[in-house]
Amino acid sequence: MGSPRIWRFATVMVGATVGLSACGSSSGGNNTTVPTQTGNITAGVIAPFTGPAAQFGKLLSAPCFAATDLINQAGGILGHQISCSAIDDTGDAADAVPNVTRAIATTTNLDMTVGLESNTAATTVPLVNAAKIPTITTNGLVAFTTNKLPYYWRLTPSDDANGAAFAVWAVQKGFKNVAVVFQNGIGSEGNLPGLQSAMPKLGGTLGLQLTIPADAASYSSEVARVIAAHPDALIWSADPQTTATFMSEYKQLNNGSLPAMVTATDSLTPDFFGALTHVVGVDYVTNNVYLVGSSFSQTTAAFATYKGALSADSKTSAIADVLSAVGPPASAYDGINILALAMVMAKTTIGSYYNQFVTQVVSPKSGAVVVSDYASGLAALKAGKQIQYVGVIGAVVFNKYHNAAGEFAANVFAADGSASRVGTISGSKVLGLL
Amino acid sequence: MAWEYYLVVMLVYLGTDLLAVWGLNLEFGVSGVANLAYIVVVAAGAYTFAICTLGPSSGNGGFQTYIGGFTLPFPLALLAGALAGAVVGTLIGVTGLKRLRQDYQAVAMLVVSLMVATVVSADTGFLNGSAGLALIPNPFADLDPEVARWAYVAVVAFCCLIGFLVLRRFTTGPIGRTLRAMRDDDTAASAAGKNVIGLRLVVQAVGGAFGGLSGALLAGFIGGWSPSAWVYIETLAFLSCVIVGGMGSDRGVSLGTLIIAVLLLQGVQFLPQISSSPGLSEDFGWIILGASTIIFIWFRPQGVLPERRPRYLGKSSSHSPG
Amino acid sequence: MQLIIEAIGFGIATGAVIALGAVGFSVQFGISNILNITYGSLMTLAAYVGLLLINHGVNAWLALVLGAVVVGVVSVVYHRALLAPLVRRGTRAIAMVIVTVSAGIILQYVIVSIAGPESHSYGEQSGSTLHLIGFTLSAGQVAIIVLTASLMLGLHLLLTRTTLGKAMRATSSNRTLARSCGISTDRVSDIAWLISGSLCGAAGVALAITTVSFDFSLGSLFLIPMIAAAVLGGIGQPYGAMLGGLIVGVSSEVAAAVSNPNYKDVVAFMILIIMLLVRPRGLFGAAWSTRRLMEG
Amino acid sequence: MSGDAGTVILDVDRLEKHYGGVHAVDGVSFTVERGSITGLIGPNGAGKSTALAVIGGYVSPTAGRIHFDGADITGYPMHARARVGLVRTFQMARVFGNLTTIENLLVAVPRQRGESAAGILAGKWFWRGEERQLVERARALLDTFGMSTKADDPARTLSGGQKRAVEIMRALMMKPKLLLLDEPMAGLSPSLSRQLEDMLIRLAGDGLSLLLVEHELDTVDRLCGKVVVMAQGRVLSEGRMAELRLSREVQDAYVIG
Repeated sequence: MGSPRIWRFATVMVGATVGLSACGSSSGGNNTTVPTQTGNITAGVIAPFTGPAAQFGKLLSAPCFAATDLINQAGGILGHQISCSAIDDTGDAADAVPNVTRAIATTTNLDMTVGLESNTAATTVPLVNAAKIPTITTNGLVAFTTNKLPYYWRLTPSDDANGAAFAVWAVQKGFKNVAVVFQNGIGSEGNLPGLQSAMPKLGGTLGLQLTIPADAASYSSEVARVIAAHPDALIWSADPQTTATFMSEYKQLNNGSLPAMVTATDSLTPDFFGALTHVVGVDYVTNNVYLVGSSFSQTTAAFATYKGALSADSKTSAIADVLSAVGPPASAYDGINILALAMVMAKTTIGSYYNQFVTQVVSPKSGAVVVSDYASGLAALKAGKQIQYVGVIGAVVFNKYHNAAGEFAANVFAADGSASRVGTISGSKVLGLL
Repeated sequence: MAWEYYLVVMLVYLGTDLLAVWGLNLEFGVSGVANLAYIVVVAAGAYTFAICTLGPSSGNGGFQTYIGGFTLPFPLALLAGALAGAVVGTLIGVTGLKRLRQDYQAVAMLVVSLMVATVVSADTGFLNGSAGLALIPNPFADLDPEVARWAYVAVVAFCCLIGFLVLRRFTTGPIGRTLRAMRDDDTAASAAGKNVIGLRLVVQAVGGAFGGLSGALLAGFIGGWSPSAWVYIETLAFLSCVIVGGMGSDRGVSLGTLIIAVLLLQGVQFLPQISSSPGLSEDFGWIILGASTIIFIWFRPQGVLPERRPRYLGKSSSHSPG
Repeated sequence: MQLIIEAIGFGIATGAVIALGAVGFSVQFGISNILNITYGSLMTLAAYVGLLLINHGVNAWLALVLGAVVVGVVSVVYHRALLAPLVRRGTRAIAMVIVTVSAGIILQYVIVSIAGPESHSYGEQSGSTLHLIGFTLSAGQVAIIVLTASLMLGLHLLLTRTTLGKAMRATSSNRTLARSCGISTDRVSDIAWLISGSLCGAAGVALAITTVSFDFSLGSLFLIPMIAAAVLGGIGQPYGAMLGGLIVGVSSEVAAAVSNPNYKDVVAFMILIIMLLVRPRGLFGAAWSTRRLMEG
Repeated sequence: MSGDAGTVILDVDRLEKHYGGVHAVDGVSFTVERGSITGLIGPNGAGKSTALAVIGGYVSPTAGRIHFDGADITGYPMHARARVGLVRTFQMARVFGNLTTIENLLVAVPRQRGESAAGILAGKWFWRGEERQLVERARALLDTFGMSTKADDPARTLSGGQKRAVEIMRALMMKPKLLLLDEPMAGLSPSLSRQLEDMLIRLAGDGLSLLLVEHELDTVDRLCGKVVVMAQGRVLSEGRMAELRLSREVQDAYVIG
C-alpha cells in the first residue's frame, strides 16, 4: 500500500522543478565530462520507508549513518563530506520508479546507493544503473544471481540459499520433521525452493507446508492444521503482526506449549521481538526462536569499529545490538566503505570513473595491506600501497556477475532484544545443497 | 541527464493517469457507474501486457512463475492490454446487471476489487502472487537510452491522442446525451427505451479498455507490476480527479488530474520531511485526497470545470454538442 | 474430520466478532439508509482507544466498554456533522458511498500518522484452553462469544421491550410514517447511531483482543466479512446479521482448515457478491427490503 | 399489425404480483381500447400503481400475461416495451436533471443513428441529418406546451409542473401507441391541470391510447371513457364513471380504504 498514484505524480512535479534549478545552479551532476564535483557526497538508501516493509528502511539507514560518520571523521572522501539520504521505494514498483528517478534527478551528488530490497529491485536496479551510480544491494532476488549490469554489486546471498540455510540449521538442531509456514509473499517465493531442495538431502522431512495470508483477524484453523501435523519446529517467515497473532493462537490452542521456530535474520528487528514477546512471553522468544541468515564474525576489528560507530550515533544506538547480528545492514556498511575507497583509488567521486575500481578494493593481491575500515584503507592508499578491504562480513570476492556472499549463522534473541550468535553454517555447504 | 529522465517519468505518469481518469470518467462521470473496482482493469492491462511481452515462465530459472509468456511485439501487447481491460471491465459490469441501488453496486464492485487482489496475491502460479511480475522487457531496449525514453513518451502521447478522440465519440453527440440521461435517472432512461444494462456493459468495456491501456503503458515503462500497485484505494485517487475536476466533463477531469497534483504539490512543499517518520507525507497524501473528495462533494459537486451542455439553436442553425 | 469440527468452533468465535460488528452496521443502515463504509475505520479507532487505555493500566474489558462509548459518541457526531447534512442536500446514494469510503481512508491515515504503522498488541492472552463437545477454544474466544451473546440479548430486549426500541424499529421501517406518528426521528436516529457506534467500538476492541496483534488496517480488513454478514442476514435486520455473522465466520474458518488459507477471505467476498446478485434482500429479508434495495 | 389486434391495444390477463406474503396485485384482468382514455382508480393500497408498474415493465409479475398491440410482452424489459410503443410516466415526474429541457426531449427518441455502433464509429456526418429533424420536432413540441423559453435550461431547475410537462413531451417524442400515466395531475395547479386534460383529450383524438391512474374522480369523470376500479389487489368493477359512482361496492371500497 504505497501512495496514491497521483501523489507520485505530485512528487515528481516537485522534483522536476527542483531538478531544473539544481541543474542550472551547480556544475555538478553525475554525468559531466569533468571527473570532479563540488559539495558533499550523498549516499542514497533505497528501501521501503512506508508500507508493510517499512522496517527495512530503518534497518538499512543505520549502517549508512555508521559508515558515513566514520568516513567523515577520517576527513571525508577526497575532501568531500558524505551524508545519507533516505529514498523511499515504498515496497511497490509502481511507486518506486518515480521516487527513485526523482531522487536521482534532485539529489546533488548522489554518487552511491545501497539497499534496493527484493520487492522493487527488479525495477529500481536498472534505474540507478542507467544513471551510472554504483550500487551495493542487499536484495536476494534469484534473477540477479546472473546479473550483467556494470554498476550493480551484491554482497548478500540469494533467497534460495537462505532457504537451504534454514534446513541446515533445523536438522543440525535435531528438528527432522518441520512444518513450513510462510506468509503469502514473504519468503514463499524466494526461500521455499532452496528449502525444498535441501531438506530431503539432509534427511529431514517437510511435513506441512502452509502459506497464510498476512494480518488476518484469526489463524485458528491454520494453527489447528499445524498442531495436527506435530512438527518438531516451524520454518517460519511472516511479518511481526502476523507472527504474533498466529503464535498467540498456537499457544492458546496447544495448551500453552509451542514448537521451536526457525526464521530469517530479516526478523531480527525490535518490531518482531516486541510483537512476539508481548504475546507469548520472553522465555520462548529467547530460547526457541532461531534466526538464520547471512552472517559474520563478531570478534573482528572491523566488527568492533562497526559496532562502535552504531553505538556512537544517537540515530542508531538504540538498535545497535540488534544490527550486530544481521547480515544485510553489515553488507550495506561494508558496501559504503568499499565504494568510498574505490573513489579514493579513482581520485574522483564520479560513478562512471570509480566503478571499475570496486573489485580492486576487495580483491586479494600479493603485497596488499589488509584493511578493515575506511580510515586505515585511506591511510594505506595515501602511503601509495595496494589494499584489500576485509570488512565486517569478511573477505569479499566478486564473481563475474558481481555477486559475493559470505557465511551463514544462526542467532537467538537475548532478553533485551539484542541478538547473539549460536552457530555458524558455511556458505559452501549451503550452496552445495541447492 | 537525470532531470530529463525525471521529466520523462512525469510525462509518462501524467499520460497514463489521464487515460485511466478518462476511462473512469466515462463510466462514473458520464454514465453514473461508480466502478470502485476500476483499478482492477488497470491491473488487468498491466498484467496482460507483462505476460504478452515476457517469454515463457520456465525460461528464467524459477525466478517468477506466470501463465502465458507470449513474447509478442510491443504494439500487439498494448492492444492485448486494452482488450484485457475491456473484458475484465465487462465482467465487473456483470455486478451491475441486477437492478440494485447504486450504492449497493458500488460496494459490490469494491468487494470485487478486494477479491481479485486477494486471489492474484494468493496464487503464485498465476501471476507470481504478491511478488508480482518484474523484468518486463522495454520495447526500446535496443535504442540509445535517451532516445528510448522519449520514444516511450511519444508512444504514451500517441495513445492519449487516440484515446481522447475515441473518448469524445462516446461523451458527445446523441450517445453522450443518452449516457448522461442514464446517469441522471436510469429508471427514466429505461422508460425512454434505453437498454440501460446493455449501455452499462458497453461503457464498462470501453472504460475498461482505457484503464487496460493505461496499465499496459505503465507496466511497460516501469518494467514491473505487483499487487501493491493496485490496492483498492488507488481507484479513489482516480475518482478524486473526476470529482474535483468536474464529473462528466472531459476537459474538467483532465484539469482535475492536474489540480489534484498541484494541490498535493502545495501540501508537500509546506511539509518538512520528518526524519523519524519519513512516511508521514505519504499518509498526508491520502488524507488530502480523501478530504478534497468530500469537500468537493459538499461544496461543489459539479467540480472545478463543470460539464457544459450544448445549445440547440433555431431550426436553421446547426449545433455543436460537447 | 476433527479439524473441521474444531474449525466450526473457531468459526463461531470469529463469527461472534463479525456478528457484533454486522449488527451495528445493519442498525445504521436500517435507521439512515446509508452504507457506512467508514465503519471499518471506526472499529480501528476503537482498537487504538482501547490500546491507549490499556497502556495506562486499564483492564481490557473496561477498555472495551470505554472504547465502545467513545466510538458511539464519535459515530453520532460523524452522522450529525457530515452524513445527515449531505443527505439533506440531496446527495445521491452513490456519492454517499464515496464520501464514507473517503472518510474511512482519512480516519485510517490520521490514525497511522499519530500511532505509526507498526503493529500493536494488548498483551499476552491467558493460555488456558477449553475443550467442549469436540471444540477447542481459547479462553479469550469463549469470552468474546459470551460477550456477543449478551450484547445481542440486550439489543433484543431494547428493540422489543422498550418504547425507544419500538420507535427505532418504526423509524427503520418507515421514517415518514414514524414522524407522522409523533416520533422524534432525529432523536431516535441519534440514539440509533450511538448504539450502533458503540457496537462498532465494542467489535473493534473485541477484534483487537482476539487478533492479538493489530495495526491501522485492522477494521478495513474486517469490514467486508461484516457487510457480507449484514447482507446475508438481510440488511437492516439485526437478527439476520447475527446469524449472517456466524455463517460467514464458520465458512471462512472451515475453508481455511480444508483448503489454501490464503483464500479464506475470498469466502466472505463470494458470499457477499453472490447474495447481492442473487438475493439482495438476504436470507431472511422481508419484502419491504427488496423494494428498498431497488432503485427509485 | 394493429389491424389484426382489433380494437384492443392492451390486454391484461389475470395479473398477479406478490411481495413475500402480500398480494399487491391479485389476479387483475382488463383491456384498454385503441384511441380511448381508460382510468384506473381505487383507494390507497388497492394495487393500482403496482399494476401500472407491472404493465410498464418496471416490476415483473408473479403470474399472468400482458398482451400489447397483438404481441405477448410479459417478458419484455421496460426499455423493450417503450420501443414497441408502450410508454409510461412516473408518479413523481422524473427528468434528466443535468440535461437541458430540449435534450430531455431529444434523448427520448429510441434507436437514434447517433446511439448506434455505426454512429459512434462513423461520427457526426452519419447522424447529423436525423438530429436536425429531431431538434425541429422537439422545438415544435416545446412551442405547443409553451416552454420554448426553457429549452436550454437544465431540467433540474424547472418547476414541478414544468417537469411533468417535460415528461409528457418526452413520452410523445417516442411516438407511443399507449401512454401509461401515473397520477398526471398530482401537484399541478387547477389551471395547469385543465390544460393538461385538454391536451390529453386532443392526443386521444389523434389516435393515442391512454391508461391513467388518478385519484381525483372528477378528472376521471371528465377524461375517461372506461374506468377500472381496484381494491385490495383485485378488480372490483369496471364501467363508466357515472355508473360506478352509484355502485354500492365502489362506495364501500373507498370508505373502507
